[in-house]
Amino acid sequence: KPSTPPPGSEGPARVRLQLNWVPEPQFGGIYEARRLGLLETDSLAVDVRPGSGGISAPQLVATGEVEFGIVGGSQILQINQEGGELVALFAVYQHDPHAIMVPEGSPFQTIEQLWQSPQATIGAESSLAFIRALNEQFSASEQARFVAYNLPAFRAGRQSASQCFMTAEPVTLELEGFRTRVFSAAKASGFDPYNTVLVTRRSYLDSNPEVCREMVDAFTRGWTSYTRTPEKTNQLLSELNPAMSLEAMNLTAKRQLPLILDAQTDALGIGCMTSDRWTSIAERLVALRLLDRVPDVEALYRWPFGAQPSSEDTD
Amino acid sequence: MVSTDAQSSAHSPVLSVQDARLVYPNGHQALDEVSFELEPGGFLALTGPSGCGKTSVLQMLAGLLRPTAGSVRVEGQDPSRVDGIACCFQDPRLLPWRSVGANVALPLELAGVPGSDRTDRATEALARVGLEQVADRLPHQLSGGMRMRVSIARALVVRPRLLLLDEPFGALDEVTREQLDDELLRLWDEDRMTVVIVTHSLREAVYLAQRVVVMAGSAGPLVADTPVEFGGRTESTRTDHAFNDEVQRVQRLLRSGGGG
Amino acid sequence: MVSTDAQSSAHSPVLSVQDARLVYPNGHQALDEVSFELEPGGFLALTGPSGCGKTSVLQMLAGLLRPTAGSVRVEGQDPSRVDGIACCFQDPRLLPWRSVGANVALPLELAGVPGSDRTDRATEALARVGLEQVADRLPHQLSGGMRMRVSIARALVVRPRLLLLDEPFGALDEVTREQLDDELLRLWDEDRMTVVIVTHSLREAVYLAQRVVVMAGSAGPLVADTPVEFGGRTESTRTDHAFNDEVQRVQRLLRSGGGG
Amino acid sequence: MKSLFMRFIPPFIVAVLFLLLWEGIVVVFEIKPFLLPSPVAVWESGREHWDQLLQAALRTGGAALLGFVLAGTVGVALGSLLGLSRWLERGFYPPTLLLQMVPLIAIAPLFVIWFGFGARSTIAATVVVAIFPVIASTLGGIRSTDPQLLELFRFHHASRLQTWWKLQLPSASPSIITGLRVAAGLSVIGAITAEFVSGYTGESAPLGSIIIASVQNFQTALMFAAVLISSLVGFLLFGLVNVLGWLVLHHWHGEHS
Amino acid sequence: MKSLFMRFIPPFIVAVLFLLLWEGIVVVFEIKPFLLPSPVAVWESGREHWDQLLQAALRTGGAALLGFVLAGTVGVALGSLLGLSRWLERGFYPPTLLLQMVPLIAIAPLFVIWFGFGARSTIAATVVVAIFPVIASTLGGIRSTDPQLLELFRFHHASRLQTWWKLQLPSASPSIITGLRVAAGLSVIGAITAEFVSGYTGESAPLGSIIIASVQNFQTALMFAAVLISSLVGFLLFGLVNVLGWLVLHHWHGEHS
Ligand SMILES: Nc1ncnc2c1ncn2[C@@H]1O[C@H](COP(=O)(O)OP(=O)(O)OP(=O)(O)O)[C@@H](O)[C@H]1O
Ligand SMILES: Nc1ncnc2c1ncn2[C@@H]1O[C@H](COP(=O)(O)OP(=O)(O)OP(=O)(O)O)[C@@H](O)[C@H]1O
Ligand SMILES: [Mg+2]
Ligand SMILES: [Mg+2]
Repeated sequence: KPSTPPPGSEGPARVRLQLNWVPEPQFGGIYEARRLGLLETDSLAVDVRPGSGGISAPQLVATGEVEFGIVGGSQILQINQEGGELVALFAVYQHDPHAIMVPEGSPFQTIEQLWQSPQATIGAESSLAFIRALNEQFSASEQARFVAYNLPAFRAGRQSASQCFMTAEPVTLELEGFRTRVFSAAKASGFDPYNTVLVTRRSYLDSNPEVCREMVDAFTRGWTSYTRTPEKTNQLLSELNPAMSLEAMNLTAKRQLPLILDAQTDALGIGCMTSDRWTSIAERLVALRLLDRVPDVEALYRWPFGAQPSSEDTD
Repeated sequence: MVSTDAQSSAHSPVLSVQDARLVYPNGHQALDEVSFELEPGGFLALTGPSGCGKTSVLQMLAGLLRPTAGSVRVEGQDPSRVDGIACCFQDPRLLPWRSVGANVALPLELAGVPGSDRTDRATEALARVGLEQVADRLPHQLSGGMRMRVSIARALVVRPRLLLLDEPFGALDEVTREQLDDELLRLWDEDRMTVVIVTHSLREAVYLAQRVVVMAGSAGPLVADTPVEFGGRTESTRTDHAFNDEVQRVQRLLRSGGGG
Repeated sequence: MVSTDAQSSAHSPVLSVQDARLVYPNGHQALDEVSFELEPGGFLALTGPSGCGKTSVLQMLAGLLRPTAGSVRVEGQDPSRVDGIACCFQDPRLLPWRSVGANVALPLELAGVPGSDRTDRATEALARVGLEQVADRLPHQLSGGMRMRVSIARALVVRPRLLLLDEPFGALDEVTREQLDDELLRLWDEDRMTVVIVTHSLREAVYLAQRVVVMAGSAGPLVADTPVEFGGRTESTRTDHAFNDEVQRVQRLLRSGGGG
Repeated sequence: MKSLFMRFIPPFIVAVLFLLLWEGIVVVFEIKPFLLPSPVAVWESGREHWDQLLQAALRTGGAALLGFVLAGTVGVALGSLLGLSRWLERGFYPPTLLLQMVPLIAIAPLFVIWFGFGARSTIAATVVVAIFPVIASTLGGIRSTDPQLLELFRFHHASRLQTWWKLQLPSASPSIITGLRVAAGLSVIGAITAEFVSGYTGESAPLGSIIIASVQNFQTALMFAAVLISSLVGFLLFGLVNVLGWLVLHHWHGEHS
Repeated sequence: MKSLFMRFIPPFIVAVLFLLLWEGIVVVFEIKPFLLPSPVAVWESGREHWDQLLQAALRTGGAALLGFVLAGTVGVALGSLLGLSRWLERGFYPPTLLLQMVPLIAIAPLFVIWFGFGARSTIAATVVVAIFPVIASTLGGIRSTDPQLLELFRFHHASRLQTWWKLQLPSASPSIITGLRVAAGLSVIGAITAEFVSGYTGESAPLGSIIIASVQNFQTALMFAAVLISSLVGFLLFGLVNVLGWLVLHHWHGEHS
């Protein structure tokens, strides 16, 4: 089991990075970094672990099974409340990719219509933060029927709408020849958490700031390069994950750009995070009764890296 | 199926075994060149050393085993197709989850006899073997001899045309045994059925049967097939001399057959 | 456990039953006020009508049943704690998945006798009952009588101090039966063990035993507990008069007990 | 009565020990709530979401029960059918195994198409998951019927149906009971897993959906509460089988005491 | 030999019929490929991803096999233990049921923490899923040992161990075999489900992960290929059990022919 050598000792720091899903453009920058050798230097050796089900990554970081992980923005707040001590280092998606999709020919023009229609059958995990936000926003009608997320069922017309990653399902379906219209959840509800966030454990951050710094650098350069020229890495990805075609990889890579790059990243740099955003996310989660109280957001993330001295005001 | 007209085949033998050979799956030859016949209404006792093949013969007559060679016929047909045969196996073979009464009624049940009628006849059959009072017990609550008597009752409950008994009274005390012997003779008189009984008691064989067949210790032709001759059966039979001499005679036959 | 010194308790009775009552779980009272004793090296025959409680008594002596009231002692102790008792149950009770030989060897196996020794003694025991040649067969490939003999061999394989036999020879032909009777007597002579045998054949009882105990048809005190008296046992015993008269006497006792 | 009371002491003791052990582990190893909450925490969140959980338990329990009963009856029927002939057995025994091995997620869409969302799909899935043990144990039991008794029935020219109903089924019943015990547990897990992919998730969420949801929101305490309640449902079914077993078997303990 | 050959004809015929039926349904009801692809399509995509599938099958199969063997041995041991006394049975039989009823997804994180990634936790999960039927059938078998034979052993002052090894285990074996048959199927599904939640690690995906991924990406044909291959693994285990059963039981068909 790889472990980090104490500062000063020889050899690269062997660390593990747990993704929360199988290899795909959502992690393109990471594989780009690996392709460029940024994850295999003489001071850093990263073992990138694809995930599955997307369930265990946050726990794994929180328990120290792995040093780094990719998790959802609100997950960080939620698991920290349950005793985890995660710190966000790099937010790939500035905006929440969660969305609601309907078949192209669907009568529904907005999420609001969906939510208030008596007939709608919506394939959505209705307790997920972004769905709750939508419920709160549109006071879902009693009749609105939420059923389990089940893509084939949606495809087969058994659901009038389904939750999705705007960068994932719609693309697959489109290449399948099934066109959809996609409504961003964030735009509709105003609840817009970061996503695909690089996290580590606070204790690890405190004891290995250098490793973390190099990791963040690798991310920055990897993502910068990937957002410009994803092709080579997409090739690599489709080999790692044959279930997803190269075509799909490329299309997804294109679609996710607006989530990764926006005015703020132009100003602060790719992967950036701000206290205001974190605070508003936390406040919204509290409003949604998914969080008891707003934590000290400063302790929640580290951006730009090294701006604050390590080990300080941790409650 | 329980009708009693044996007239149909009154003149031809009801039961005929010709040059029967039996080889068991494991290659053991149990019987060879066994032949005998029996008229309708006849009463035949089958005896011989342990392991000589008596049960095998009975199972062939019951249609449960086919001879490897030779032929076995009941009323001119393949026994497994004949109705109206009753059999009391060497072991009780009772259904452990059924009360004694229900066990006795089983053959009637399988023959589709209506319920009320069944219970009556079952109780009657149990009474014949002196067990009417335990009808509600389960088999494992009975003594060995009682279990055996239950299985006798099960054989008697259908009034059969052909009755096969495999050492039915072996586990019974002399008193009970003699009572059942007489009971059996009475039934035989009433129904004029054909009876084949396997027994190790030559006294019993001679007392009951018209003919005694003695089988050889090892697979091979019969040692003897002899009619029983002594003055008509009476109260005192079991003690009178003619009877005992006859027993002696059969005894000699058995021992000559290299028994044991 | 198979040592044969009965001297230890030579003077006190090896076996004593006092006012034993037995009531089965279903409330049926099988025994009441049963009392008898037996000296070391004694040979006792137990007889009585079917269902009178012979097996129950034997099971108490074997320590498999506890009397509801009264006491049962073997060598002065609770039977279930005594080693050196062998028992031949009324039904063979063979392990269906074990060869005949292995079944006979079972008691030795359980007593931790080394393998080679086991097989020798098992074959010897099988020879005693005339089955050495079927040692490799499985029980279901045997005839009823053969199965019974296997279970006798299993009882004889441990040279016990106390031997309990429950109708061991009921399923055997007269020839084999007499041979085994004599075999049993020889063993008894050699080992001076104590024997209790349940049998329905009074001739056998008288021939074998020093004492015959006759049980009542319904739970209650013994009908009779009588020593057997006739001239010493000889070749011709089975036919001589003293013997037959003695049999008659016991027969009368049994019938007086309202048997059957 | 007393004996009945005695029956419940041991499991009760064990349950208490279990809870103490659990609490102990959590405290001693300082296990973080998001991994394994303490029984107390679970109890708390159980109380908090009581109404919702009760609703869900009824929904899921109902489906599981129905599925279980279906699996039981159909399973015994199929198992008996396979028992009719070696050919049937060799031909159709393995395929029934498929039922158990195809992951629900693979066929869930089909289920949804055929049975729609909610209870109907759940029931169907439950049957698929729980039926094989019943088939297997029925077949096994029938195969080990005492050949001597079979001979007896053959001798009396008993019809197949008679032989099955009066001989094979009774002597298979202990084995069938065992199969049903297994099926009881499976039908609960089957129902829950089905609800992961075909359940309602809104107000009227069944246990399965609640579990998924709480997993994703790190409401571990709530999740364990839901899991425990679902297993209560399982124990209920299990108890049902035991009662059935007792009714069927207690009186011929000559065979099975 | 010939008889051995005969054994395989019926399942073969059935398999063929099954495929024809499948193809038929797909064609007749015009079922969309993303719901249920035709066998041909499945075959195609199976050939296409052959290497990957083979790799995955070996990985998953290995885990399932190991888990199965563990579940079998431990299960028999535990079942026998419970068979020792009524108190043990009443106390600890129900809890073992818990193993089967707790959804893997609920304890997956714990598993990963305790057993690390990949094979180890997959194996552990497999054991958890497959062990109960073995326990249940062992206990059931032991409980229905012929009381007369038990009496015989008691009479000979046989030790518990002797009674267990020489009497109870042999007479329970048919029932145990049945339990193992059930466990065989369960261990495959167990392994796959485990891989859903904790599987995809490193470059090399096991069957479970392939199934999940292909579900997500509508590669239904690939998914079914993976499912079929996984069930082949299951049939392999099943066959293993049958061989075992034959070895154990064939020679005393007096009891079980
Ligand atoms: N398990 C039981 N439960 C209830 N009653 C029983 C049980 N076993 C035996 N009995 C009854 O106890 C009485 C004595 O049984 P036992 O087996 O001792 O008779 P037995 O003398 O051996 O008869 P047999 O000569 O036929 O073997 C019988 O009436 C029998 O019905
Ligand atoms: N299933 C079997 N397989 C092999 N051999 C068998 C089988 N059944 C019986 N035998 C053998 O066939 C011979 C005849 O058996 P059978 O039962 O007919 O004897 P029997 O005359 O009834 O003996 P008994 O008087 O002891 O009942 C015996 O030697 C027996 O060992
Ligand atoms: Mg016989
Ligand atoms: Mg008796």
